Amino acid sequence: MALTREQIAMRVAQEFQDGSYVNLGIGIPTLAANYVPDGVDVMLQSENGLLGMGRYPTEAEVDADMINAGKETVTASVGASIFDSAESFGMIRGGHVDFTVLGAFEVDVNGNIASWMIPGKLVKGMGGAMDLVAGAKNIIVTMTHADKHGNSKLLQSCTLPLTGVNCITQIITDLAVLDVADGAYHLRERAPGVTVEEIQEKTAGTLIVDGDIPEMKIK
Amino acid sequence: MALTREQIAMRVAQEFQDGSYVNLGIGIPTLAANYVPDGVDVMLQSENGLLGMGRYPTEAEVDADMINAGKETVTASVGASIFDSAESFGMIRGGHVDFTVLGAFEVDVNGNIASWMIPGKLVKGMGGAMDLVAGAKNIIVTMTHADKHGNSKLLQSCTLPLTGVNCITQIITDLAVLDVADGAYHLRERAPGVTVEEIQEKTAGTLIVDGDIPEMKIK
Amino acid sequence: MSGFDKVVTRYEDAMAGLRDDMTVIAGGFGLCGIPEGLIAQIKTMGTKGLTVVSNNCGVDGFGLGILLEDKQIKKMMSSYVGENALFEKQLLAGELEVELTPQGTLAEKMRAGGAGIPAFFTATGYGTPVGDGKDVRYFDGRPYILEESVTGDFAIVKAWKADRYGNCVYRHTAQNFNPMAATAGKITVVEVEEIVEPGELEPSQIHTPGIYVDRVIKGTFEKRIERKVTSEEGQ
Amino acid sequence: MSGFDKVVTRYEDAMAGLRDDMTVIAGGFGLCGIPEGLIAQIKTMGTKGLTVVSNNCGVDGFGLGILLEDKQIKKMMSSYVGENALFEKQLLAGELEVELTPQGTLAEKMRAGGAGIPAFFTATGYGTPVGDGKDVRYFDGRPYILEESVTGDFAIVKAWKADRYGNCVYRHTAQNFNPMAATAGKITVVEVEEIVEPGELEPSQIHTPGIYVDRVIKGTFEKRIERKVTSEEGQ
Repeated sequence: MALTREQIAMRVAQEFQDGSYVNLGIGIPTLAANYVPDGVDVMLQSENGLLGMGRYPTEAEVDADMINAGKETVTASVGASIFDSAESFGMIRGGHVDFTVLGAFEVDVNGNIASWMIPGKLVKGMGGAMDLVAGAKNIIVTMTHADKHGNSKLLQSCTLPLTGVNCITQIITDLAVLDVADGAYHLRERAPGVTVEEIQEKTAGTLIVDGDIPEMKIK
Repeated sequence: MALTREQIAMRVAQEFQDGSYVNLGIGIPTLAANYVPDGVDVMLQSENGLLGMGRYPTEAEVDADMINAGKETVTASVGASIFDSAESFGMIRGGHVDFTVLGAFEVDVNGNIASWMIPGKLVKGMGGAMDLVAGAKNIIVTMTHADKHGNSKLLQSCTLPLTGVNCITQIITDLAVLDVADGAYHLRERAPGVTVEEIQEKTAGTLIVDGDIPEMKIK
Repeated sequence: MSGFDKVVTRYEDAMAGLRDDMTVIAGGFGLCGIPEGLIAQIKTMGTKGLTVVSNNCGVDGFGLGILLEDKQIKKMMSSYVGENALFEKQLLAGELEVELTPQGTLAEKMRAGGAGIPAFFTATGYGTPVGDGKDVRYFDGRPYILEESVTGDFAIVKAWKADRYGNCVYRHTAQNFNPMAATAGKITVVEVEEIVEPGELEPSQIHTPGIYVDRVIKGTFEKRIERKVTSEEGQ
Repeated sequence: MSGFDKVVTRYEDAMAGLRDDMTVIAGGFGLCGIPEGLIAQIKTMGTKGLTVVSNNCGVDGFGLGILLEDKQIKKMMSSYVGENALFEKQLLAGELEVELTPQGTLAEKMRAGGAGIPAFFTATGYGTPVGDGKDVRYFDGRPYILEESVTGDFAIVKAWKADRYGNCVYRHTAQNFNPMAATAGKITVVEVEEIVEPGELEPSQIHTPGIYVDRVIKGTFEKRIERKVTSEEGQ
């Protein structure tokens, strides 16, 4: 069965290692912070200039000067640092952030990603997404495998304007975990109860299925 | 009569305006800090990362972590700020320092300056001089008008490797104050008792003498 | 040190010299750390044809959004311009131009502008519409695009505290784009919550050295919150 | 948060992984703010063929100068290398290579290296031997040269205090090149006067966020003064 948003987030969180610096995009990626495994500590980077993003504030702690990149009120965790936007993106672009997790409209077998612009629709901007995909050591894309019309989002070649090229290395969808390498998707895990055939059918780009594909372990 | 080092420094200091940020090179330029006119306050920038360089410390105040660009122990003045070398040179290169005063081996009518390298002699490095001449709003060169053999240092074209091009706007020597513009030296002031003829004779590059040339006012 | 006293008390003086068709660089991220009073003064002055460089354009009725009401902005350079219906309307009507710029590139453009770096290479935006028409160069086998720096006739900045000499510190994430903006204005105006005497700020802890700052004014701030999200104690 | 605890107690562990022919970026200006114990450890290890990127090369018998004694340095990238007779001797004998780099360009090269900027344009050095062979480009009618960034296999840094997560603050002008060096090492090692617990440093006042730092070690420092100059009280 296809994973829920929460289950996708759980699977994403399994990728983090103890001591990882992680930037989480808006949506499913943000949920991943709730499912970091026991014994693993991550520090969240928020690109508006906060390393060590904490929980949301209590009513009494709310402070207009303390927000995250989604413009939500937040707190700083113990050991946090706060800095300006140039430093924040130096950190991102310079490859110091271990994991970036973000959503996408489309990806393709060359590791390209389209996530910010649909021609004909009003464009609101790319925010920090282009910097994040250009800079992070590991970029994980989270999204549903197909759109609501059933069209695959894992293409041979993106059709929408790109956010970045040759940058995506891993995709975690409601159906599967896949690596992107050598011009193909490599199926690594299936969602519980989802068959390789279904994944194959819903993947428009070249899919390599090598050996037995295990089911994801989701609590 | 030719000015002493102290008198050159006095004349340099007359250029500063109240509220000027000033970077002073080693030697005569450093002396200028002692002669800032009454009613004029300047803030000294030291390129190792100190804006608001103060006096030398007392014995009790000496602190190895508090030095200037000449590697001398110093203090910070009230209202000083301390920052890293990238910020310090951002400040310099970005044109935020009002005056840079430095010495030179040679200058020429195109505003070029040679101050760091004599071929055949061991080169110790340019330090921050190339950044300073590339960045400051006003660059004042202080030096003796001629070398010890009597050869002019104000040339038509520099012969030594350059520190910077088209950057010098004013020269204050033991004999004269000159502006550099439009491919010529423009004589502005004479040292007390020094004739235009003597200056003419000791200036190898094109010298324009326009009207009466007043004597410098040195206390 | 009267020559270094940058404090002004009237907003007219703070923004004196702003003219039609100038470029204004503004600090702030969303509604966090924005120079509310300086923006209001620009609205009062009615200056038109402005190019505004800022990560966002406020919201309807607050922040830079109020400069849209009388169509004072000709062009925005921003990374994200959602949250603003009037912006959308003027954009669709062709009354407003927008140059979308990746957030990190925008921050770096401001820093470079202030630091005498006219252009730099970045991988950000290569192969995307942002890279269209820009010079491409390979370093270590990877393609980068050339981005030029930005400077403003004015920079408007929000700091927490400044001393009379213009040395500034920022509070929490209200820092964001403000320090870079401060370096990139021909005239840099800082609006602060508190003015202190020189010497009160620890020299090594100053975020923006006073050399970048031309005018300091004490403001009062509404500090509107865009997305208030709270949690229960201990969560 | 054990995964973020970067404290090591032995210098062997602090510099573990340093091999012959690697590049080391070192903070410090003259003898101010130099990682004395890390330099001593490199001498102890006897690593050869090093390329060292640092504003200066210490003095005879102190600072980076001690790495010359056993000819461990193959090449220096510095802005000024006076004050060192052994350096001069090895340079003239062709045993040591030096790439003289303007001080501001050196600082910017380190910052760019850490910030994912592979190259930038600067006016510094145009028309001088520094500009020889480098790309020239005009912006607003003024010529600039293209300078490439620098990164190191290791960066060695001296901070005043660091917490266990590697967040650092620097003291006075001992800051200098250290923050940029910290960003530019594949492995960044920070030697400090004091290790504090996470939370003790004010987040907005941290100079180097811990994300750049791999190892932290507490050292003891001689802090030799190169030019002690004093004045009478009140002068």
